[in-house]
Amino acid sequence: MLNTSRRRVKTLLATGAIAATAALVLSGCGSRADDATAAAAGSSCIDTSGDTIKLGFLNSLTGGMAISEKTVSNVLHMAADEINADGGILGKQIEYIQEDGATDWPTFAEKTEKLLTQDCVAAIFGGWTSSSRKAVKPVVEELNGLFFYPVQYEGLEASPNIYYTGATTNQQIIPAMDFLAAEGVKTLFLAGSDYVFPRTANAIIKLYAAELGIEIVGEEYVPLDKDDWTTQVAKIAAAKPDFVFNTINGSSNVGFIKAYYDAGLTPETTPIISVSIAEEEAPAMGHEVTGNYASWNYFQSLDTPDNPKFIEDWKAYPGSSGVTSDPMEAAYISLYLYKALVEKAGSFEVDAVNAAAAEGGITFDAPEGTVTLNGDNHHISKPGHIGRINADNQFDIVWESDGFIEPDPFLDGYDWFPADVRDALVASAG
Amino acid sequence: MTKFTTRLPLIGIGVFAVLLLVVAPAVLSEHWISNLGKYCCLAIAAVGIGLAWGRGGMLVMGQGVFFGLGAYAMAMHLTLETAGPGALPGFMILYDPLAPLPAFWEPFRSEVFTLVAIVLLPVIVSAILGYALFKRRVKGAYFAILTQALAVALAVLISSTIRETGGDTGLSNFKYFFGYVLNDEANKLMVYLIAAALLVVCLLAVWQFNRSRFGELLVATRDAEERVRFLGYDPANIKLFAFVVAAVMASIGGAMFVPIVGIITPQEIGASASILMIAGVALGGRASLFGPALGAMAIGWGQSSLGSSWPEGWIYILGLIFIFVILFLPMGLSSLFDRAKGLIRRSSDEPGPATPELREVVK
Amino acid sequence: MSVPDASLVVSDLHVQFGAFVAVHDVSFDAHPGEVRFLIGPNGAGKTTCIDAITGLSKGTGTARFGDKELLGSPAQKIVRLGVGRTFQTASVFAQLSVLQNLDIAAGLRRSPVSLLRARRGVDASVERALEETGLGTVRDLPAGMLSHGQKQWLEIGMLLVQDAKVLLLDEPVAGMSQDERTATGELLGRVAANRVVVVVEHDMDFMRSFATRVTVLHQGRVLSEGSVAEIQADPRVQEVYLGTAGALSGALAPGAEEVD
Amino acid sequence: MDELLPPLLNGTALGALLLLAALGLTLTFGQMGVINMAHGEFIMAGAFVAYVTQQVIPSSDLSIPLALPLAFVVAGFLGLLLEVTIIQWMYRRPLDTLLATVGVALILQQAALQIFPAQGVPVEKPSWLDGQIDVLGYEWPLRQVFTIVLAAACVAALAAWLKYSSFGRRIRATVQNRDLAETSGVATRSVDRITFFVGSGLAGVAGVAASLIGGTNSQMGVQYIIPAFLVVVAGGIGQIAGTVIAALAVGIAMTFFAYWTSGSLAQVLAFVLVVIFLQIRPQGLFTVRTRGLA
Repeated sequence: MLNTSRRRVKTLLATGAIAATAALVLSGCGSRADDATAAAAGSSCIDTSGDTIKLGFLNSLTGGMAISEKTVSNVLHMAADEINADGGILGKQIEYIQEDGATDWPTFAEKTEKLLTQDCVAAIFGGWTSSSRKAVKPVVEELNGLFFYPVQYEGLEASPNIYYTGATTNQQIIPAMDFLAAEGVKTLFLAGSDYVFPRTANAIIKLYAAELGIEIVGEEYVPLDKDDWTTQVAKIAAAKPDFVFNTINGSSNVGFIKAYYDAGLTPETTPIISVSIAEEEAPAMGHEVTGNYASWNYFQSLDTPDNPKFIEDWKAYPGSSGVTSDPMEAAYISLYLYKALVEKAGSFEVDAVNAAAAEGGITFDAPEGTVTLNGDNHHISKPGHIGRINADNQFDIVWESDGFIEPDPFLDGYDWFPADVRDALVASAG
Repeated sequence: MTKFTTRLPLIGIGVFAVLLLVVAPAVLSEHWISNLGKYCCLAIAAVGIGLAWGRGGMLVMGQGVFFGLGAYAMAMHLTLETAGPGALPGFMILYDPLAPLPAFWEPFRSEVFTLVAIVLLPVIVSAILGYALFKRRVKGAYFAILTQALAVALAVLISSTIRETGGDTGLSNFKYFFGYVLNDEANKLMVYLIAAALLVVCLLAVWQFNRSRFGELLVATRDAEERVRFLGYDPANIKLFAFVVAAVMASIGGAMFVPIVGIITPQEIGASASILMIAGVALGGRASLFGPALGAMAIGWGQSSLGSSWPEGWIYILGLIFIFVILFLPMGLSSLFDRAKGLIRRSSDEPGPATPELREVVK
Repeated sequence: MSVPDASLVVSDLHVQFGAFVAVHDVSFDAHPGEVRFLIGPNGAGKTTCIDAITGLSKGTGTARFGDKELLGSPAQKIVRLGVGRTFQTASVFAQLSVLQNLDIAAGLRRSPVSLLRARRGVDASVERALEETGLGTVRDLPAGMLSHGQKQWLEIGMLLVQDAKVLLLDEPVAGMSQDERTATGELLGRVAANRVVVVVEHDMDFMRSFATRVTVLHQGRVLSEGSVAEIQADPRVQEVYLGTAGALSGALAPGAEEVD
Repeated sequence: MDELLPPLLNGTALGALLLLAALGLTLTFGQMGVINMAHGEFIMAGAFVAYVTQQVIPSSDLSIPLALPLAFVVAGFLGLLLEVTIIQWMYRRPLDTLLATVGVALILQQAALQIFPAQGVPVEKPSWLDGQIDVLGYEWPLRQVFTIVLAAACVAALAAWLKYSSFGRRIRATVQNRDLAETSGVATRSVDRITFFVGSGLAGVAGVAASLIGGTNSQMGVQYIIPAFLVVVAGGIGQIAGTVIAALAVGIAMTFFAYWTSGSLAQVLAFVLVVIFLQIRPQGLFTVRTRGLA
């Protein structure tokens, strides 16, 4: 209790010292926004000296998104094993480092940085939610790394450091709308989870629906983690649309389908077309989902030359869920696409890989067919398919697009998409 | 008490400051500096939780709300700075390219306003909330559940207002930090040093609170609120002050989190994030000076390292930390330290005035 | 009788919990210089009276300290008017030292800013209270380690440093040894010189030794009032005590009533 | 009426589900003061029991009625295990039970994720719950009626048990004065255990109901825990009548908000309203006078 005044001075001194340190650093050597010497992109530390090459897999193995992402992680392992058995990439065995994104977006950013700077991986594969991709994007751009993203998404994005092997909107949403138009649908109800993909998809759907002469008779959103859809389904029942466009994601779909079935709405009177229900998700909904539709590029039931082997290998793979689905197929593609890119470039260096991509002509005989990489926007061409869920929770193909659809993330080829919006988006993305 | 023991905390803060500000930048890689910066931000929030919960007895389960206020204030400024003068942030364009910037964004173009808001916003919100709750004598589990519910409500609100806040995807892709290019090693180090320095300042502030009469009063209120009332104080005001200070610290932590991590989403402020902030405080020792900060850093480190090598195991470990620490070490690891000190003192035959075993177990 | 400025005057105090009337139109007064006792069997409403006066329970009627009405104010305001109390189970801050306990009590009129500074030195009022209560030797001990009697003294000491003008003491000698009781009684006599002291008590010996005036409560009503000799002679009082606990001097189980 | 009837009925069903989720908490939180954050995971356990039962007995007409008592017992034993291993050491510091059980919740979630298919499992409803009944022109799904009937049955059984059984008297004695009950010969330890068993068992029953309404997966418990606690707090701690009214009020209010605004805003508004309500009545709808806001 004594000597207090002297101690107080010391407190002040300590505080002052810290403030001074901070100020010193502030006035230090970092570059300012107006400096001409903007920081150079991080230099790569990829180690190609040995007979292995390190790759990073980044999926949520814990937390809420583990529900979906565990399968993606597993199929990446399978693809790596296959490639290794087949001699590896440029003769080097893949040594993968599996990281857990833990359903936490800052963790995705942290792990990306760790994989690129600590583990010096040549490329990273994974992510599921748009949030996880948006967390990774600035990091790979800054460190000049490579990220392969395997899930259909809302489009309107391009990055020199990201390759998108899932569908962009013109490969899933727009084919679904074309299918609805062909079916003679006049009225449409939009139901989605309350986050960026459904909101963006529905914004695009509304624009295209106006073009196709389809009337939107309702639009409802429920938070991602909520199962209760009864109120919204009652609204659908009251609106009596020809079709429901379902952009719900995750297990909330189960609540939606059950409430829908309960309300006496059937695929005969008011079918649903979904963009997030695949072979993985359908079983959890039992028979109540049977007869409804889904729009994907890949279905397990697709009759292509390479699909049977893929299904067979996957069923035999340890930890397999027993069914194949679009996002996991896209993840499978991503690793092979990377292999093709590296082999064309003859190098693991990011700039060399990107240069090889820009040259064009990179293809892969995927389970969904032979896909081609678009060197400009880093997306791949994909066939559009509409499947109808049968009693085995598999999909009967009822419609397919006229050949493979070229990826068009900014919807350049669609005049109904407002040019000013596109320009502004491209500007802000750049 | 001897001179040495009263000075021990200050010496500790000094050593801690040197470690964070001098040693760490010298020995750690850029990646670990950035991680350490993130832990510092969580530790700043934890120091506040230690004050409110450990010393004040208020189990603040919704610190994500204040963390989010600071983080979003900062993120909105950085987003606007990145977009450039007069421009709309990219994510807003799609939904309505012609609509103007939402009114509440506009002032965040200003650097000064942003800095003031980071401090003032949590003060206003926590003062209103705390005044309402404490005056009605809401405490204990009620307080914990209500604050947690508010964190969930805010997270859902942000998720659903996509054009206004970026929604579930949050705000990210910041290029500049108050004029400095974020993609620059020296600037990153600067941002880290600011966060670390702020942590040290928060520790000093809490150290001063704890030794002040206010600190004694706060502990007294925690242990016997009615008695304090019958000494003529309004316990609501005492708790309110600690709650507001904790809120400001959470907000500062959130604000620094944004430039270091590069993204803020509603998930960082929701229920599980808010609970995770508590985990570190419980582990380190809720009522001690260093416990909350070191505990938060330990949890962050565990997430980074163990979460990498054994993700499923890390969740189990995290769960077991909650259970075992609360069950066997309610005062956290710092109580082990106290016990060890007691042993040393006893072995040197110098009975102190208040040996640890005489302390009452926390209620 | 004229009412001095520093007296406590309670009239028609009425406290009700739901349908249960705990205190029924009780009136009494207390003046500086006397040690005023409230006694009565279990459930008589003694503690409830104190609770109502100090703002812990809601009561109707009036309770004036000088010209200030106490009923209806929040507890902390009543304390600031100079009315302090102790509790049946001594409630001190167990983890804080005796000195810190007293210092908190003394801090009542400090400015908020000064609260943010560390304590330097010891207030004169705290020193006086330490001396008066004889706690000087244990000043640095955590209050939780004090004996039961010492805790009660500490509570009284906390009222003294606040310079409370009205001391409402709830069973201050329960559980004390005979020596401690005597010491407490003498302490009360000293502090009562210029303060109002009201003691709620079960211990009849203690009452006989130190009370100047006594009010007997029974089932929420005033049964009798007067000097110790007067109430001992009152047949109604004898009946109540004989009917319940056997004898007026019999030890009534302390602490079994009105636990809140 | 046309406009208001569907949300009113849907809201009642949602309220009944919330009530089922919260009913166990009126025992464990209300009567015992334990803040069990793993209650949501006990609900999840009940849902998985429904699934496993269905794997053994494929006919959902039989398996669901059978799953109800099974889920009660399984969740009850989980609760008992929790009480014996962790909770019993912490009755004197109830706030800490909140944090310890958060750890339990994390572990149970991760275990469920690893034991069962990550995407979740299907639980088929009995065929006798197919279809709707006509209420003034609104086709009210039978499944919603079932939730309401189940909740009503649970409330009635619990209330009768607490009121008329000798065990109920022992619980009340223990709650009101633990020491006195102990000295009067009530074995408070076994009272604690049985109370916790029943409270957790009710979560299991809620889980079966939830498995018929939404997805059955490792994350399903999370969405129930906060609303359930809010319902108990708003109802007045330990008060079954208050919990019933609060659950229905929150369910109906949430549904109307969802009807008029959006699903997200409904949740925000419902939470904020409960917080405001507790400003006005911090003790909840009903209250036992002797208990403070501990």
